[in-house]
Amino acid sequence: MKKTFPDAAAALEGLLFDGMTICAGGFGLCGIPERLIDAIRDSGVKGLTVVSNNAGIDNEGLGKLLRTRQIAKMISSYVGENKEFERQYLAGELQVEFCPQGTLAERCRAGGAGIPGFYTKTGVGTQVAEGKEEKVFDGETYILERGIRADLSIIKGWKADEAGNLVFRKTARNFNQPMATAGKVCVAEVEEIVPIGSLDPDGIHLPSIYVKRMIVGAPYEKKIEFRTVRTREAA
Amino acid sequence: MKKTFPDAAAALEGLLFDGMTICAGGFGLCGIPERLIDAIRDSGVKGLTVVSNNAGIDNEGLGKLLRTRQIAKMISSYVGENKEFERQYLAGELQVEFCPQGTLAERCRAGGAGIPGFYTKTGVGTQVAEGKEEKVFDGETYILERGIRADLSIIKGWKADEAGNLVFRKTARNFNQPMATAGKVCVAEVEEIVPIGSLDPDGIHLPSIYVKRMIVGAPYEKKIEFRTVRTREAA
Amino acid sequence: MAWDRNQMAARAAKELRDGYYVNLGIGIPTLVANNIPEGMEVTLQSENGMLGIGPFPYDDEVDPDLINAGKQTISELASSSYFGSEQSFAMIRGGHIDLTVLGAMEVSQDGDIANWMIPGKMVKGMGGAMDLVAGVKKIIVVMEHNSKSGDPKFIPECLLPLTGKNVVDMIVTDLAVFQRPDHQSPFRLIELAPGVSAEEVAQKTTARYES
Amino acid sequence: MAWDRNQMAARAAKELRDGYYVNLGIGIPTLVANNIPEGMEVTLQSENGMLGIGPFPYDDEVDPDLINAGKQTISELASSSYFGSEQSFAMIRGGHIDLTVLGAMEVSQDGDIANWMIPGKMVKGMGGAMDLVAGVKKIIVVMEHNSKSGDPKFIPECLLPLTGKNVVDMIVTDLAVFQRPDHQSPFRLIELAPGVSAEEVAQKTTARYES
Repeated sequence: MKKTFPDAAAALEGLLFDGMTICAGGFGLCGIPERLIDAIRDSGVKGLTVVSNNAGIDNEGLGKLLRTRQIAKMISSYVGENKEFERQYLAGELQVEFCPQGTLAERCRAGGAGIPGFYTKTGVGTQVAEGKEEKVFDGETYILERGIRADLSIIKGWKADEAGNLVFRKTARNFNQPMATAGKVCVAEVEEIVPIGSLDPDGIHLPSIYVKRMIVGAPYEKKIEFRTVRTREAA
Repeated sequence: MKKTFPDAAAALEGLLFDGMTICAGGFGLCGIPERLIDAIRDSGVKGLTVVSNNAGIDNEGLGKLLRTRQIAKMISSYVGENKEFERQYLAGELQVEFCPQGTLAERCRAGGAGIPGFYTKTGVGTQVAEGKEEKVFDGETYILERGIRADLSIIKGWKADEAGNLVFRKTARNFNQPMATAGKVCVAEVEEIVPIGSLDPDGIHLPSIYVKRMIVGAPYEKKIEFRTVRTREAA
Repeated sequence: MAWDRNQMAARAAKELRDGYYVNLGIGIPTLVANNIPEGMEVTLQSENGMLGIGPFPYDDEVDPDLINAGKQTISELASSSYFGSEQSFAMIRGGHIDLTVLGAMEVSQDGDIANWMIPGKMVKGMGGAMDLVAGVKKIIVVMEHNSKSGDPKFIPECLLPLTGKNVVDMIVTDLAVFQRPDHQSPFRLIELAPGVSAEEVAQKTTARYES
Repeated sequence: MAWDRNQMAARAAKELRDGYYVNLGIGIPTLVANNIPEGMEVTLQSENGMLGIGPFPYDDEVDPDLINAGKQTISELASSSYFGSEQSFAMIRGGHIDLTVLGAMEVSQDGDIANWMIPGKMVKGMGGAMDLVAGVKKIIVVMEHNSKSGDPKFIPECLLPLTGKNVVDMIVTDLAVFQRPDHQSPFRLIELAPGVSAEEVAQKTTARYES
């Protein structure tokens, strides 16, 4: 069962349809599935609900799908740094469901783990709690949050072996892990596909069962949102 | 802040009291915190509620604490292969709460993750559902399971660095990961403590935040419950 | 002539598909691993935290840190991965495992299964059985058609405490195979062991099924 | 003379203890990292999935795969570890982080905090702020005592949409420090910036507090 596809369009074939829900990995522009986003843009699929911590920036990441108006709704925790997003949102052309970052991560993990709902203290007494069921455990109030399942997950990894075992690199892991589990199908793009046996079985971040299709997306020109440095003191 | 202690008794000092709840890692005799169990036995603390997938076998693992009658209640998924357990259980001296294995793992992860309750399909329509709240999500019935928090977690790892970052080896990981997060304090025993910087930051299984105290428990004489082998065909 | 244990396992193995991730129970289900068709890639999950179970190890390769859910020593494959119990059951509960093959003491005509409490014996616990039947996409039960005392095991309603309610998709016994397309439909007799007649099966079964 | 931004951060840093795991918000709270007492081990968490945040990288060490929750490039330490967002917030929600220092637009006398919706500006979202205030053991707010237009920010009741209800343990402003021992008690004025009088603080505060 070959999981490796020649390119993003091939890997997404048969998986896209109007009005579908997509879970996308990444935090800001770090660890985002760029090639798959490009292919989704090129496919012209529309009316998408996209579950992603951020919405990219203008013309980067999911910003590309906003620009083409393919996204109808975002479920996110933070959507700053994006003018086109702001315009569509203020014009009422784009629906946005704000979800606390940790609740969002847990909702996707829960969806992928067969848990349709869980209780959390996050958001109690705030707008986030409006319309949600409350329950008291040991004298403390919690709200019920729902697991999220998507039609498709798109993620970005560092290396995968040919079986689909995947590892991430540094903080590019972020939401890729929970998002991968929430989709009926997960498609991954990675920087390198290595032969089976090259990765340490104890060091796999995402076991092969979650990765149904994959492509090598390299070379990547990784974008930095805020480049902050210190200077070396003169010797 | 030194996390390394000279031995198990020292690592547990001040943490044990009668009637406390302890989460213990391990699956069967694989990846069990042997030294810490010995020290708990020697401490004489009693009336324990122990959350552990299994209850050891006669005189191995938690079987040692059963023998000394220090355990009042077990929360487990499977307790076979243990005559002393059977005797105490049938005599009504030992309370047992059976919990499906996956629900047990998730309850401990949930407790450690600040989730007091979650819904699952596991056990719906069985004895496990008795007395539990039911809820319908999208036409399917689920039951509410509670997160578990303990006074203490005891786990067994392979290697730790001096900061308390920990890695496990093969299937000895099992319940050690979720159990570690569920306790107010987690004490780990490992086979080796290595200098900071020796472990790959991308390969840490249990980040240092969870490990408050640790000891080197080596050398270990690891017990096997069912030794199964194949024979090499003659050349 | 009724199927023997290995033939029952071989029949269950016919339900495997290339690329499947599968969890096998203890007993006859374990034998399914020996019947994976040549050239088909099937990955076996062990609920104590492993994907890609290899064969039993050679004597000098036995590793106490490497066991299956039955606590037997096993080996790893080049494609194996390890993870914690919470992740293992997230996979199972989340519907990521394609197929499980399990033994049972009773299956009801509505797909209920009982396989964790043996009457008259001490309760040892359900282990991961309840999680598997609740979470895995397709549930195949492999069991003798009748108990040692001759009582039917595919029956109108389970008498023993349930492991799962309305969860079984297929039943393979030593005499026949029953299947249903979904959890709303009744089981249908779809196959007979060689030399076994539909009448014999009907006589030895109290469950209602279509034929 | 009121405290400047760095002095406010230094005051908050006095609440650090050896071995603490800490999450620092954006703005003044970030400056707390520069004020960790010599010889004290404090591990900084970044909610995008890292423990052990190092300093900003040298120019030739910048790595796009290594950023903090503010999306700034950072460096790692020998003791660092990486994990997914679900694990990161399991830590936060589960009460494993000892302390967080956050900015705020308003704090109420009952410990409510508002810091995610700026009036008249587009809503950008709460990010991880609601998770932090709900989960971390001790919540310290560092903020100017009054807004640019002179309005008190420590007030009887928040006017802006809340980030968390009854969650704040300590408030450090440019004028004073308020603290409460638990979430049932009122705040108490425990410290004044040099040259600031209790009367001045009283005058510039509408929240009820003990002094």
